[in-house]
Amino acid sequence: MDLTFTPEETEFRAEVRGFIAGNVPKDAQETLRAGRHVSKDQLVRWTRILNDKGWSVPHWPVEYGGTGWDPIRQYIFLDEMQRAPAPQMLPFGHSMVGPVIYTFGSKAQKDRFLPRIANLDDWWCQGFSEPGAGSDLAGLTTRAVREGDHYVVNGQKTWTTLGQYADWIFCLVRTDPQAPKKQMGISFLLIDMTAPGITVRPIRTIEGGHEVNEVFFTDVKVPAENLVGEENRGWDYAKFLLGNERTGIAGVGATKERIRRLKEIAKAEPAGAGVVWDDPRFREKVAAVEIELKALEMTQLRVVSAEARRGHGKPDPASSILKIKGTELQQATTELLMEAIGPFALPYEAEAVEGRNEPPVGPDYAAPIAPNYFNMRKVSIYGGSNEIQKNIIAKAILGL
Amino acid sequence: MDLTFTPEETEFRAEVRGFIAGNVPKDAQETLRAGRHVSKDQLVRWTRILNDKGWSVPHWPVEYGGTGWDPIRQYIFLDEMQRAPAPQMLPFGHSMVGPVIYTFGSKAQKDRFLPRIANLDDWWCQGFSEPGAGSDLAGLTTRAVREGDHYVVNGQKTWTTLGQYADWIFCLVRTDPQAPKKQMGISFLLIDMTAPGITVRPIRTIEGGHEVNEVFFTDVKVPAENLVGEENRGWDYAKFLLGNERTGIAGVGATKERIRRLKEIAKAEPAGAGVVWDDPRFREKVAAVEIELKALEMTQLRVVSAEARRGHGKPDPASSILKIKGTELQQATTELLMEAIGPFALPYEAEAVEGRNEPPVGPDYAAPIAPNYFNMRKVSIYGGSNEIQKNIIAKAILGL
Amino acid sequence: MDFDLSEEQSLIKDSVTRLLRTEYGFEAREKHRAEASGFSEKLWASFAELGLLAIPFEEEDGGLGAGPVETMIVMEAFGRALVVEPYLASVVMAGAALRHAASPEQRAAIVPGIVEGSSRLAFALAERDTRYDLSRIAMKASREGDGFRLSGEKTLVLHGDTATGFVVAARTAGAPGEAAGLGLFNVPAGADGLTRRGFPTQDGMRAGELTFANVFVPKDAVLGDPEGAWPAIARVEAEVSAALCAEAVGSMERMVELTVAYIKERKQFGVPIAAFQVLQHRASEMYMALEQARSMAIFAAMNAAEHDETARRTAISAAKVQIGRSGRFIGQNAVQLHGGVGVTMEYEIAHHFKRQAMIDLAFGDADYHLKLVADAGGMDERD
Amino acid sequence: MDFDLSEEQSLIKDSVTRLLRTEYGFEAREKHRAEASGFSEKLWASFAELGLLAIPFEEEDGGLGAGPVETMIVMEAFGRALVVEPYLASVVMAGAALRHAASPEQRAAIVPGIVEGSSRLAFALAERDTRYDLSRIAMKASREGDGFRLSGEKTLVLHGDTATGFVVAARTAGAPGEAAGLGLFNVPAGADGLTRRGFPTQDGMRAGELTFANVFVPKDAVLGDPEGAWPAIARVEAEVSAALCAEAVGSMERMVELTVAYIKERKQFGVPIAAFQVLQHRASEMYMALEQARSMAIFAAMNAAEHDETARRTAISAAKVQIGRSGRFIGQNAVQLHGGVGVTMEYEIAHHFKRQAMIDLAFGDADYHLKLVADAGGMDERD
Repeated sequence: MDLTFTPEETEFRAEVRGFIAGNVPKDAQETLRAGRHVSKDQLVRWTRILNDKGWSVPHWPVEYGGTGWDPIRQYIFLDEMQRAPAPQMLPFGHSMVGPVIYTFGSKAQKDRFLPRIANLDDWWCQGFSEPGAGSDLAGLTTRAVREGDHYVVNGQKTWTTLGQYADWIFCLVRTDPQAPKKQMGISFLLIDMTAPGITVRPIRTIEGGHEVNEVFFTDVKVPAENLVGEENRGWDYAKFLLGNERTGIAGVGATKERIRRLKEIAKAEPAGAGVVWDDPRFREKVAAVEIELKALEMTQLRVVSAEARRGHGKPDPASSILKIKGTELQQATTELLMEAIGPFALPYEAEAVEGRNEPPVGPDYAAPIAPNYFNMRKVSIYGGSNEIQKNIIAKAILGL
Repeated sequence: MDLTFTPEETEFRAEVRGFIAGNVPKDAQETLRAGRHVSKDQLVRWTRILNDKGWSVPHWPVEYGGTGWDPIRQYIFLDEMQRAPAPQMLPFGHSMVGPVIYTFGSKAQKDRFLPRIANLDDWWCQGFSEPGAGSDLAGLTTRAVREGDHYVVNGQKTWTTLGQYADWIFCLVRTDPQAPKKQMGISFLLIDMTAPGITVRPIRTIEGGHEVNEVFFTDVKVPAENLVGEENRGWDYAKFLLGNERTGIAGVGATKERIRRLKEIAKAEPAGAGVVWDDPRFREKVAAVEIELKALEMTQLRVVSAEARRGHGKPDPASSILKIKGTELQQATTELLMEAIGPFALPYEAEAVEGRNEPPVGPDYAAPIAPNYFNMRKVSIYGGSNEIQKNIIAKAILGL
Repeated sequence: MDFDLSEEQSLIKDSVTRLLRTEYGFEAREKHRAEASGFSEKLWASFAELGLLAIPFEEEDGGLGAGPVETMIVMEAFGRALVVEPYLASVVMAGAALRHAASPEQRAAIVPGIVEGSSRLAFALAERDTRYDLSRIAMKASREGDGFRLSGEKTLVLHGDTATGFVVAARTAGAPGEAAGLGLFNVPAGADGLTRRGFPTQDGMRAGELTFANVFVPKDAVLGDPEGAWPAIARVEAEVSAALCAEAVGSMERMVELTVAYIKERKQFGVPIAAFQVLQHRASEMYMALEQARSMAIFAAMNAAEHDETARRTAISAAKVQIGRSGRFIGQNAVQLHGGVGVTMEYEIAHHFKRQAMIDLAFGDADYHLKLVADAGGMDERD
Repeated sequence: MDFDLSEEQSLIKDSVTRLLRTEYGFEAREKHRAEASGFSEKLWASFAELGLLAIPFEEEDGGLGAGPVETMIVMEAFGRALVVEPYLASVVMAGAALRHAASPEQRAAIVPGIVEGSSRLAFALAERDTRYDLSRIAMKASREGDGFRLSGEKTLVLHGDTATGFVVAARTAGAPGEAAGLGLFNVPAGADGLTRRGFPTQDGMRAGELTFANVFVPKDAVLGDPEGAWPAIARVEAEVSAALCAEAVGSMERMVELTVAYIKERKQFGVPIAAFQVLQHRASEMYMALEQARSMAIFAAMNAAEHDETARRTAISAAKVQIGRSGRFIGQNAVQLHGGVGVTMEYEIAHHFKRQAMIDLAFGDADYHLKLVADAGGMDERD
């Protein structure tokens, strides 16, 4: 048992830190530091810088553009990305459909899609959830009927994150409604968002932003070559995909960065004769979060280290802890920001998270705080709600 | 809506307070103030003083020795008893079997038992729980077989509180194992603890005390006249009994008294250059408990007031809130006492709760604190665990 | 001790409830918000007709002479419906300032306009550095002849964008943080030198920033002692906080109701999600948090008019602690149990969640008030 | 970064685990406790044979030269079995005092006896007013010739009733609360003027009160600088705290295991209570609390030997916070899920619950350490 990073790992961290510091677009970094969302353009620019370096899809196999880093290096890379802060890769191409394509896709699919994902030439979105099927994903009803060399798709997907920018959507569709189990009649289709019959309707989220969408399919023709793997085996690929998105799920680095910002604001915001940070009780609340975060970081390292030992690709049910604790701390830090800013959480700027035009009401760091607190309620709901994660721990780890 | 006590209610409170202050045995009061248990003798003496005054069973019908007080006066009386502090009546005769007897018992049973309960001439204990039936009370297996003019009882009861002192035990026994529902074959028997075939085995509880027992029945003969009500209707009487023990379940007065003691100790116990109470964070934790307690007190008054309006005897499912919140605060205050006393919680005195002989290790108020913390874990388990209470709220109030 | 409503109180409750049932569904509310002033002038007129605008004022001033319990009843109903009209800002808050500071002549001049709905005052109190300490006011009122000149900035003035006038707190003496030296001034919205910028708030209402550039206030617009307004400000704070507690409870009650209904209806894995015990218990805990909050809103109403400042502050602080905690617990879990739809603008629940957050941060959040209670030695030193 | 055990570490773990499996079931433990010294002398000899008593000492002193990770392994196993032998008091705590304060000659004279099991030292540190601030020592050591005279009282000395000797902290200069002016002294249990009173502890072990009436300590029994022992005391505190964290984790692990087994087996309403989702989630939360605690026990072991005092203290404090909170959560819920049997002496779970409570209160409870972390500016100022 050696509980320190090796000199090589420390050196690697320094290299990553240096590269990010020297190359991340400064405007994007500022945007993130202010607690705002990066634009599509900022994300694309940064992805291409990383791709030029060969680091845009580090966890992929080397033959498809990956780095060959072990899980600990991947962890360090992600941690540095979150702490810099640098824009994080959206998961949809990078961690979701990319690995599905290189694992189950045809040669043609790999050749066509993977390089464009690595360079963010194609913006992907996810078509899994449906209005009637949230946590019960396999209850989906979107139909795909094979007609000659294409499928005809009808139905509706929802919670499609950033679908308004998407070039492609990967969908779970029902191809065999008569299958004996509902999981058995599902296929995995790649669909061009410009295909006739697709309509995207924005859903305004709680904080007022446009982050998710409904996507409607009316007689959409999808070439059969866009089926991934075998027909009616889509559920297997979906399970692979969902079990794959593990590293960084806890968001430790991002939470550290948010705590940095929290301290900065608490040291600036007036309270009584001094500032918010003067209150020992406030500092204790921050310290309590930092301690839990340190514990989570250690837990994450243990999971990553076990993964390194066990070999890639087997999802560890312990990663449910990372999801639950990680999202709890993400939420706790947004709550502390609310507490720090106090009454100046009240003004609503329509452009608070995306950027703004008018002079602010109150301090200029105030505007994104309430929207982020509101918006961050989603993290304990999505990606398998925290209740579902507790079911997983009970069943898969404790045998209950 | 008038949110103050009426002058008559205030006057009543003063009368009760005065009577308790002038009459409660001082040794018993000291024992309680030190966080220790009163002895059987102390309890008997105080009960008889109250009975002479006509106040030992205030909630009973006047014809059996009750006072005729409305629920608010009963609440005030109990609150003053807890805050004095004065020894509280044990529920077993007073609130459990007493009301069952005067509601469902025969004239002979009423004449024989009720006056002796009011004067604590008979010490009663409860024979409901069995090793295999905790929260699932109706799963009991103790058998009573009718043979001529008596029943023959075989089986085992457990968690029999203070059964070591008891003259009588009231038991749920199975008289019809063939009944279509398990609730339908149960009867309610009054059993003389001196009857041959009864063995009492002490259970040592977590803090080292002897508070509960197992009671074994081997061919115990019970005269048929000791059956309450009808054979096989015992479940109805048990439900009545369990729904009856509402007033004071929250223990608001006792928790107030414990907070008083907590503050006293925190102001005495050295910490750093001063005392524990100097720490603003500690004071905040106490204040947080006091606020919740104030809320609970108001909630209790609302329940009591609604009961006064609705008439006696209909249990209010909202009293599950009183049970849950009340026990949470009982436990929280014992935890704060642990925090206040700190390292001096460590020494174990065999007689810590009952009284002691040796000089103490550390301050003389330390010894009962840890045992009380340990022992108080029971309150969220017994009387329908807090999980069961949440089921009740979900079902009976929210319709889930 | 009697928790039943009197006949008059039942009447108020019934009439408000009836009005809101017909006029204040979730979609109607969105329409009210979309009007130019950020609320419905028509409904404001209905409030006036029902006498709601008259509730806290003395009968001699044209009011109903009712008290904190009646305000609690109205605010609770408003909380359920997430009413965006400026009742809290104008009737409760500015109204309390008038009641506690203005002379009989001033009240006779001002209150009837409020009661009939033609004037809507706002209370301009907070500044950049005020946070939760209302004595921390820097804005200067300098004597000029019989009157005063006001200069400085006010912010976060609830409904300050559309108010017809303002009660303005400004300093005639002393320094920020001192209770002494504060005065209250009645300033019409159109006063020379007064400019304002309106902005929307996170919870779907509106507020304003005010800039006073040497605004003249004549003698008869000085409300009470120009150096001794603190006791009045403290009473306003207590009353508005108690009203906020009641509003929060109404909103919590609605959230519990919506959540229970939602989980009964929403199916996953072939059963209503209400079948899952974890969600049943969560709902039970939400219900408990609601009832504890309701108890403390009543406690706040009981103590809002308490004369002893320390006792009043401690009681109100205790209520704010409970309301803040219950509101957060219920709000967060209501959203969680709604799942995805809980974090959209399209469902009512998110709007309650946001309102709860803003109520907690208004006049001091739960932990701020916990500190005040602790500093006062706790809850039960007195009896 | 590698969380696997080395071969030597695996060996230690296996041998301890094997020994405890055969010798330390719940009933065997009750027997060990019932022996005259409050623990099993026979097992102590087995610990010596296995080399456990040698773990932290340098090889040149007859030890194994192992570090905090090896201590963590042993203490975790001890925590699972609720070992009552004085390993923590003697090997970890008094041992650390010797390692950090004694001269090579003193170590050569004392350590071999510890390693072979014939001498069991205890560390006499706490006094009536010490609480969690170990600099708050009042007991006087007055110079007399080459040596010192000790007068005063020590309390809560773990296993002080049966120790063969003591490391005693006393003040040669300065006032309680000052780090400077403290010395450490090696005092045999039979020293003239030293009396002791033993007492049982809540968690089934034993401790003692010591009275020093002018006890003479010769020069060669002064451990290190008689005015400069603070750095050694601080290191002892860090190491014993880290060891306690590991012990707590072992006990938590056992509680989770026992609770999961219990709810699978215990039937109510015709089904195992593990069928109730609320209990499943509670068990999951206990498991999470365990894993977070385990992570911080590792973190404590990583930092126990850190040279920078501030960094070390902050890390240890953070671990104590997590361990205290996890231990309380797991302990309380383990008891709750066991129902009635959870609050009896007859089941193992209650004993773990009590041990957790005592670990939390040893060397500072969770909230005390939270304050220390906050006062140090939090966790992440350094990198």
